[in-house]
Amino acid sequence: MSSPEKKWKSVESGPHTYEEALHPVVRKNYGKWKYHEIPKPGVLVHVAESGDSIYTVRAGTPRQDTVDMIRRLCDIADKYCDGYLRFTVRNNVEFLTPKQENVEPMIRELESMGLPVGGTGMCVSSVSHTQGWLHCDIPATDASGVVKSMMDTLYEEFRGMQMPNKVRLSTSCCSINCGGQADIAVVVKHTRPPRVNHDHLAMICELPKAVARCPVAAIRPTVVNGKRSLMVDEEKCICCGACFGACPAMEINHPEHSKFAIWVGGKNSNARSKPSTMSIVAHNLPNNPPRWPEVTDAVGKILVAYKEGGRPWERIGEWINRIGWKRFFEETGLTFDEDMIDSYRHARTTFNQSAHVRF
Amino acid sequence: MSSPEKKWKSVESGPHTYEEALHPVVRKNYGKWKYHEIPKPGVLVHVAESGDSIYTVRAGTPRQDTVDMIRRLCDIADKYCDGYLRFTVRNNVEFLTPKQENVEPMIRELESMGLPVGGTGMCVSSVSHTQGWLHCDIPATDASGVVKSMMDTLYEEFRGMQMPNKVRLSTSCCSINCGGQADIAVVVKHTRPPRVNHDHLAMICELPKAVARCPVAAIRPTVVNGKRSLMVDEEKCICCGACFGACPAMEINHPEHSKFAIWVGGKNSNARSKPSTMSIVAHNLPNNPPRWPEVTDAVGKILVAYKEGGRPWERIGEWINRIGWKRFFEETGLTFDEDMIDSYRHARTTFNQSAHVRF
Amino acid sequence: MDGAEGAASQEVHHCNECGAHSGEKFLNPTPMLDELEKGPWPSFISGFKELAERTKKPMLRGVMDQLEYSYNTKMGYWKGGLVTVDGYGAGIITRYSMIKDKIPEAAEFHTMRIQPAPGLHYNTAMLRELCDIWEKYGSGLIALHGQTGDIMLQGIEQDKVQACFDELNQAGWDLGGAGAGMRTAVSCIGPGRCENACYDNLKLHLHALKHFVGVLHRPEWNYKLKFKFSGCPNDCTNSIMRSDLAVIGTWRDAIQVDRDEVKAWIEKKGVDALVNQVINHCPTKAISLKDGEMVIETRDCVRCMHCLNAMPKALSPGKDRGISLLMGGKNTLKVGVNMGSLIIPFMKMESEEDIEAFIEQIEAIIDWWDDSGLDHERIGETIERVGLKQFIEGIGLEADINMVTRPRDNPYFKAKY
Amino acid sequence: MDGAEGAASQEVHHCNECGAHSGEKFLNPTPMLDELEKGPWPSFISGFKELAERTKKPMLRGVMDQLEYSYNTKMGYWKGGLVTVDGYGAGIITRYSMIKDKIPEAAEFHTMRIQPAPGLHYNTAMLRELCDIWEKYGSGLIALHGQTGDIMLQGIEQDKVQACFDELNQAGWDLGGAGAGMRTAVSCIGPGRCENACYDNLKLHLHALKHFVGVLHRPEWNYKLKFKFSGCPNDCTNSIMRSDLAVIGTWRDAIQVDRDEVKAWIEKKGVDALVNQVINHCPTKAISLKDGEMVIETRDCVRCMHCLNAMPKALSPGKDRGISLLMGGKNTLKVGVNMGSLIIPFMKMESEEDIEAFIEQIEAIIDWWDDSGLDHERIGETIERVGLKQFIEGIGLEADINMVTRPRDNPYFKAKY
Ligand code: SRM
Ligand code: SRM
Ligand code: SRM
Ligand code: SRM
Ligand code: SF4
Ligand code: SF4
Ligand code: SF4
Ligand code: SF4
Ligand code: SF4
Ligand code: SF4
Ligand code: SF4
Ligand code: SF4
Repeated sequence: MSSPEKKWKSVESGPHTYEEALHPVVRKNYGKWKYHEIPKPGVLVHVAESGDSIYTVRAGTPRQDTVDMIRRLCDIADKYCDGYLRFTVRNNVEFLTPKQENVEPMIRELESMGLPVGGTGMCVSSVSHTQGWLHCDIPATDASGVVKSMMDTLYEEFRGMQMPNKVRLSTSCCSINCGGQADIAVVVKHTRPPRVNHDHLAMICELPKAVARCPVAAIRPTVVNGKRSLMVDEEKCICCGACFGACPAMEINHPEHSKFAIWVGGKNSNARSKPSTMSIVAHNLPNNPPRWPEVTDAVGKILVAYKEGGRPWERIGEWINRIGWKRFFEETGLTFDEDMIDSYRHARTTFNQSAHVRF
Repeated sequence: MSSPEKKWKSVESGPHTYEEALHPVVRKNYGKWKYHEIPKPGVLVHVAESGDSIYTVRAGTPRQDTVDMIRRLCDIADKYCDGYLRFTVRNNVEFLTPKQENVEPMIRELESMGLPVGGTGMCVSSVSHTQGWLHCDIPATDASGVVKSMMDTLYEEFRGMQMPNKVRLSTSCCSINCGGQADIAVVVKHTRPPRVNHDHLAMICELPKAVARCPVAAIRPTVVNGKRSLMVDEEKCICCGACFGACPAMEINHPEHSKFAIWVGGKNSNARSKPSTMSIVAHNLPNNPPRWPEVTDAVGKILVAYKEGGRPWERIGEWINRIGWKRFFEETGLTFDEDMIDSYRHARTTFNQSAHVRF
Repeated sequence: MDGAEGAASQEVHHCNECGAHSGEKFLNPTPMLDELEKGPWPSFISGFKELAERTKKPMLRGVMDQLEYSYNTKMGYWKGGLVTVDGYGAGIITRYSMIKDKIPEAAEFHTMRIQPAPGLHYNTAMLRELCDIWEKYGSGLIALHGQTGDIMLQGIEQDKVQACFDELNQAGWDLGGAGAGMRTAVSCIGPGRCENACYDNLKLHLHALKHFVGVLHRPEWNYKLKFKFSGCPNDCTNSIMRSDLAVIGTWRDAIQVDRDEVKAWIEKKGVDALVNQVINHCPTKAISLKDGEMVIETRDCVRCMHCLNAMPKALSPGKDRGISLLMGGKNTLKVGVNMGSLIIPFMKMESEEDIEAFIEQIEAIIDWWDDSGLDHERIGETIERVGLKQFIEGIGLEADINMVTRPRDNPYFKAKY
Repeated sequence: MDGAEGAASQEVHHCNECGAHSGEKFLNPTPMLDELEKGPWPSFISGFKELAERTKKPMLRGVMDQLEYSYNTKMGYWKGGLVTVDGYGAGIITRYSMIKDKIPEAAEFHTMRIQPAPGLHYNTAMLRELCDIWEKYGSGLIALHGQTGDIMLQGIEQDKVQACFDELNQAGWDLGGAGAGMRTAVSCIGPGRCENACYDNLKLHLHALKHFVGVLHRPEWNYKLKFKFSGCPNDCTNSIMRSDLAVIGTWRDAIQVDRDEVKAWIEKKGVDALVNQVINHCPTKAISLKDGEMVIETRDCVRCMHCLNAMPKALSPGKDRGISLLMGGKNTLKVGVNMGSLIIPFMKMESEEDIEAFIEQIEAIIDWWDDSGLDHERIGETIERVGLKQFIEGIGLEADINMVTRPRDNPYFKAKY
């Protein structure tokens, strides 16, 4: 790999340093902030002990950006923010300035560029999502496309602050779920065990690796056409797709049998209740590019019910815990079915071990 | 087994019928009760829709009774209750009478017989317990003796109603815990893997049964002195004693190594919180007949703290859930140790998967 | 059994030959056990001694000696065996002494498990007759009751078992369960005295246990199966924790509220008590305070019983009553304690047909378990191993969200495709 | 891959030879993708098109064609490979097209993961330089940011990777993680703007990631290991769910209360709001209402942040600040999602020594995992398999009740004897 004409010896510096990336007012008040307010959607003001204030304007981005887009963001930062900007962990861009008078012009300019200003407080923020067909080697769908379709319908929820509490969404293109636990998550769900591509497998697969990867020991060595190969015990297989990550010949993706599931109630903050994992509330939704209307529709139903019924500060999972799952299904029009009963490793802990019952 | 002189052909009747065992006032108002009150400890009055009342006087018994004791109870029932009595699921005897004027004389007579009147409402009721050395074939201690020792110290708690809510105790002579989950439970805890009695085993054991009984596959067939026998992988063994139930040659009981553990927070009712299993809060207490002072002492500490700190209707587990385990250990003077961290099948669900922390 | 001998602090004096000499104590000294005669709580040792001194039954002396020996050595000395009565395969817990060379009087000490009436109700005639028969054949020791609900007649020799049973059986008593079959059941007092009873649990108990009496007497399943019948979710029989089949009364409609009694309660105890002792304890925030009074939102109520317990005069269960069936309760062995879980949210339990439908349902459940269970595997363990979904499919039930606390948090299932 | 062909509703037209003819569209028709230009949310497709039409990079046209083909066939067509830079073993996600015979322009489409500054802060000079280098060597597509926190420069051919990296590296950028080693970390904005930050997470992030830079570039563990640094328990980096090592700011003493601001809040929002939106949401009932004001019982507070969030002017974290370390977070693969759990309740994080002590602790943890873990087993899986007790013993920590929600409910352990 080493090239003879190489002149530069790599510096293993790790993360880029941050000091020069901080606005001078931030540097001055570093670690000495007193409180914040949200004067309007998309705008935060943080007040320091020194009395200084810094204004933040937050805008949505497509996340799958281009150098053109980034340069435009830099133009804004140069014009209004002394050349500083940052991104949030949810792919929103933030412009920080001590100058209150820059806020409104900046908002106008961002919106005219097509970037919605919002994503603060009790809103639906941008979707944390993944690679999909654009880049990943194991996806069953395209995350960016699902996200774009979904956010088109939730545009005003991003730009407003009308929800009971923050709503975090995520979308993932396989069950691994690089997108993460969220208030509402849209995740590919395989429904059919992998078909083994024996020819392909003979060429590429480290057999023991694929066998070891299966969490339920459903993969066994076999011989096909005189070549060592693998077979899947379809009774045992739980369609997790782990083997496909280890060996591309374990073909689990399928245009019809790779579906979508909708999950709710994931919460990662420690505020009030402990962090909680999400629960499945719909599955068998078709993988329907380019606009995935069935997915968008299900997400919409959940948000309508939550917006209507949630009390201030209740995250989606907390709202459901109060009203109960029975009412959640009633009010969203989704259907509980037997596949939603846990059957995995700690399934017993999800059984209703009480006479508490709702009619 | 059949004997020639047998004249009676068994009637497989199952449970004894109950109608003739019900007091006429009970029969009349069967299923038509309106409400109850507890006028004083040990006394209940139930009022029927008809306006009838029935008084109940409840008293503790040793549970390991004799015909002499039972006949004395019958004498009381004949004298005050028209010949009717019953027992509670916690081994207390109950005398039911429609005559209020019988209540006080009955109490006096019971107490003078040495039977404490109480066990109602927010009290410590009798201990549900087990056979121990008196009758069982696998016990490491004597349940009745532990119970007697404990109740001597809790006598006034049985006769009063001074607790935040009901306190249910249980005691068991092996980890199987026939005594059950309770607010406070005293249960034998083996600390050492079974020693295999190879001579004995060769004679009596169905080997595959004992092997199959082990929940962690710690038992393996082996050969000792030319005879088929079993061996225990002590690394794996979790000292559960299950094998001993299947084969008496798997000697797990030991006068020193079979200890006591104290458990708290078991709750079986559905009132307020769901039923909950109990948690270990002390172990390695010696098996110390005839009075087991270390056990009695630990139980006492828990009850003192609960009586002091519990709010009305909070069961012990609910009290702890409110104040937190950290404070529970502080206030009872017991010590949390690493063995109390769950390591069994659903251990992960007990990890603190949050940043919620108490200092 | 190493260690036991070393730990023995003293040897018991045995007087195998001596009978009952007048004036002299019948029992051998039991200094350890005597410690259990101290203190205010009624002493089982005093009871045993009284019985032994009166009846002079050698078995009682032997049992006291062996117990004293156990207190000294901190080890038990009973081993099992197999004693039954004609045509039955269970119901007698057989005990032979492992130290009968030392203490021959307690060589045999079997227990007869007897099924009491549902609700543990007695009249004195029944009970006296029981005592008389028992004193005639057995030791005279009785435990009222065993944790599973049996009358335990403790201490009989093998050769007296059949005669004793015949006489008991003629008096209306039958043996209880043991081994891998149906077990004796327990019911709370239910409609016999309690205003919370939502169904006639005594009646259902009697019917169900009569129905399954064959397999109770002749066990043939994978493992034991226990019923418990509680009239309401207070679950005074601990059925959720202690029984494979927990039958718990409940209701579907609104809690019945007596407005005047609510007012009277608040007047007496105050609004603070209403808030702190009732409203704040409702697990689902179904109760709110409105104009100094309480309002219950029925669809938020989970029938926990708390508010009814706190205000027994003012609140009572709704009128549309029936049962919930929970399954899989058991204590600690092997898999750790398993609380029963809700399988059938609601069944009516009023008519004979309701009872029949219930028993048919239970038969279907047992059939499934018979097919799917392993040896020494309680039904709750089978359900956990095989899967709740597979179980409800197996017995033909619809999935109901009440069965679980939440939908699954992992995608690891194979849906129909 | 059966089904894919059948599902293809149309074949894409390919124009492999055509370059950039003025006036003519550079891109092939992508009717499916064009649907994603509709609607108000900013469209990544419009961005891609704009870039492609301006730069006329064939790779971009190929990628659009392949994506359109995926939208039609509902299948993905990338496969992995191994591309690195001199001396590194990770950091480039290699992608070769499986249909390069159909669409040769996208034969290679590798991603370079670049570590941004902690807190995702930039100045425009840095960012413009980055864009310029990237446009020179790569496609010009950038994702800001990947879920793990990397700048993802998407679309470069193998033969340009080294040169591109060298230039980036000279400008102060370094590759991020991939494979079985340390991964790129994320920090919330922390002391850079947030009043809740309880430690300098940007500084710790920088130190820790520099310390582990070797194994980030040359992975050699069982599996990946991710750090995330959140300034407080609001956990704005989702560290508990998404990282093996979640470093979360907290405090030990009492919440700081500005009485005047509390009064102002209540005056503005009312006592009802205080009760319903603050007091009733405290998970441990640590807050009570007293004389129309709030009182916090410090020893009942679990540092959940809620009351501080609700009253940011009035309440702030205590003064005795530091971090909690949670471990084992990961998403769904194989064992189902595992939230990180509390391992070290508190460490000070102020001085250089504190940072060193922290890094030593992490080294000890990694050593244990290196010894105890299996291949492709995240550290949380190892802890679950081996046991939390064994883990804390292994790294020399004391058991702390904060590590668990409750003591065990089964007796199945072997204590020292
Ligand atoms: C900018 C950002 C951190 C960063 O360095 O990038 C951030 C910034 C703030 N968060 Fe956050 N949070 C950010 C992601 C998160 C995340 C992670 C995520 O979104 O993936 C969480 C956990 C979400 C979860 O639980 O699943 C998160 C949970 C919170 C909470 C707790 C909310 C709750 O009640 O559960 C607060 C408290 C609050 O809202 O007052 C909070 C509060 C805040 C405050 C108010 C803190 C402060 O005083 O400055 C900041 C402005 C919030 C706002 O936008 O309303 N932040 N915050 C992230 C913005 C994401 C975005 O663009 O939408
Ligand atoms: C007599 C008995 C049923 C029987 O058929 O034998 C019984 C009878 C009553 N129970 Fe019970 N319970 C009886 C065992 C139980 C048990 C099981 C046990 O003790 O092993 C429980 C579950 C315990 C647990 O959760 O571990 C039990 C949980 C309750 C509760 C719920 C308590 C709670 O708040 O968790 C109530 C409600 C109450 O106390 O008002 C209750 C209420 C009652 C009431 C008030 C019902 C009524 O209106 O008549 C009865 C008088 C209670 C009293 O003594 O204060 N009963 N009750 C049992 C008496 C046991 C004893 O002698 O001490
Ligand atoms: C006598 C009794 C204790 C008492 O003093 O009350 C008892 C005694 C024994 N139990 Fe039990 N259990 C007794 C109620 C219970 C209960 C409580 C209940 O039924 O409500 C439980 C917990 C609930 C449950 O069923 O899990 C209980 C859970 C066990 C277990 C563990 C079962 C499990 O799957 O976890 C065993 C072990 C076994 O079956 O192999 C067991 C086994 C035994 C054996 C048969 C031990 C043996 O394998 O030889 C004991 C015989 C003692 C003897 O010499 O009489 N006993 N046993 C109770 C039965 C009396 C009766 O018939 O009324
Ligand atoms: C690019 C990215 C998604 C995105 O669009 O943002 C991503 C993409 C991939 N992830 Fe991921 N993961 C990405 C963040 C995550 C996260 C989120 C996080 O780090 O905060 C998770 C969940 C948290 C966690 O670590 O569990 C995540 C959990 C996984 C897993 C499952 C790990 C597990 O133990 O559960 C795998 C499978 C594996 O490692 O074998 C995986 C594997 C992959 C692979 C390498 C698939 C593969 O085996 O070839 C994907 C490469 C896609 C590509 O072509 O670039 N990715 N992955 C994220 C990394 C960007 C970056 O460096 O910034
Ligand atoms: S979720 Fe799956 S398919 Fe999507 S980027 Fe992550 S690993 Fe790839
Ligand atoms: S999909 Fe999952 S369960 Fe099925 S064979 Fe592959 S690894 Fe095993
Ligand atoms: S708890 Fe154990 S020793 Fe005691 S009676 Fe039950 S099975 Fe026997
Ligand atoms: S005591 Fe339990 S774990 Fe140990 S060998 Fe016996 S059955 Fe197995
Ligand atoms: S379970 Fe219910 S019905 Fe039965 S005695 Fe207890 S409170 Fe009454
Ligand atoms: S019964 Fe329980 S759940 Fe229902 S309203 Fe009363 S307290 Fe609430
Ligand atoms: S985690 Fe805490 S410190 Fe960091 S940004 Fe969020 S609220 Fe602020
Ligand atoms: S931080 Fe959370 S736990 Fe602490 S007092 Fe505030 S709301 Fe309660």
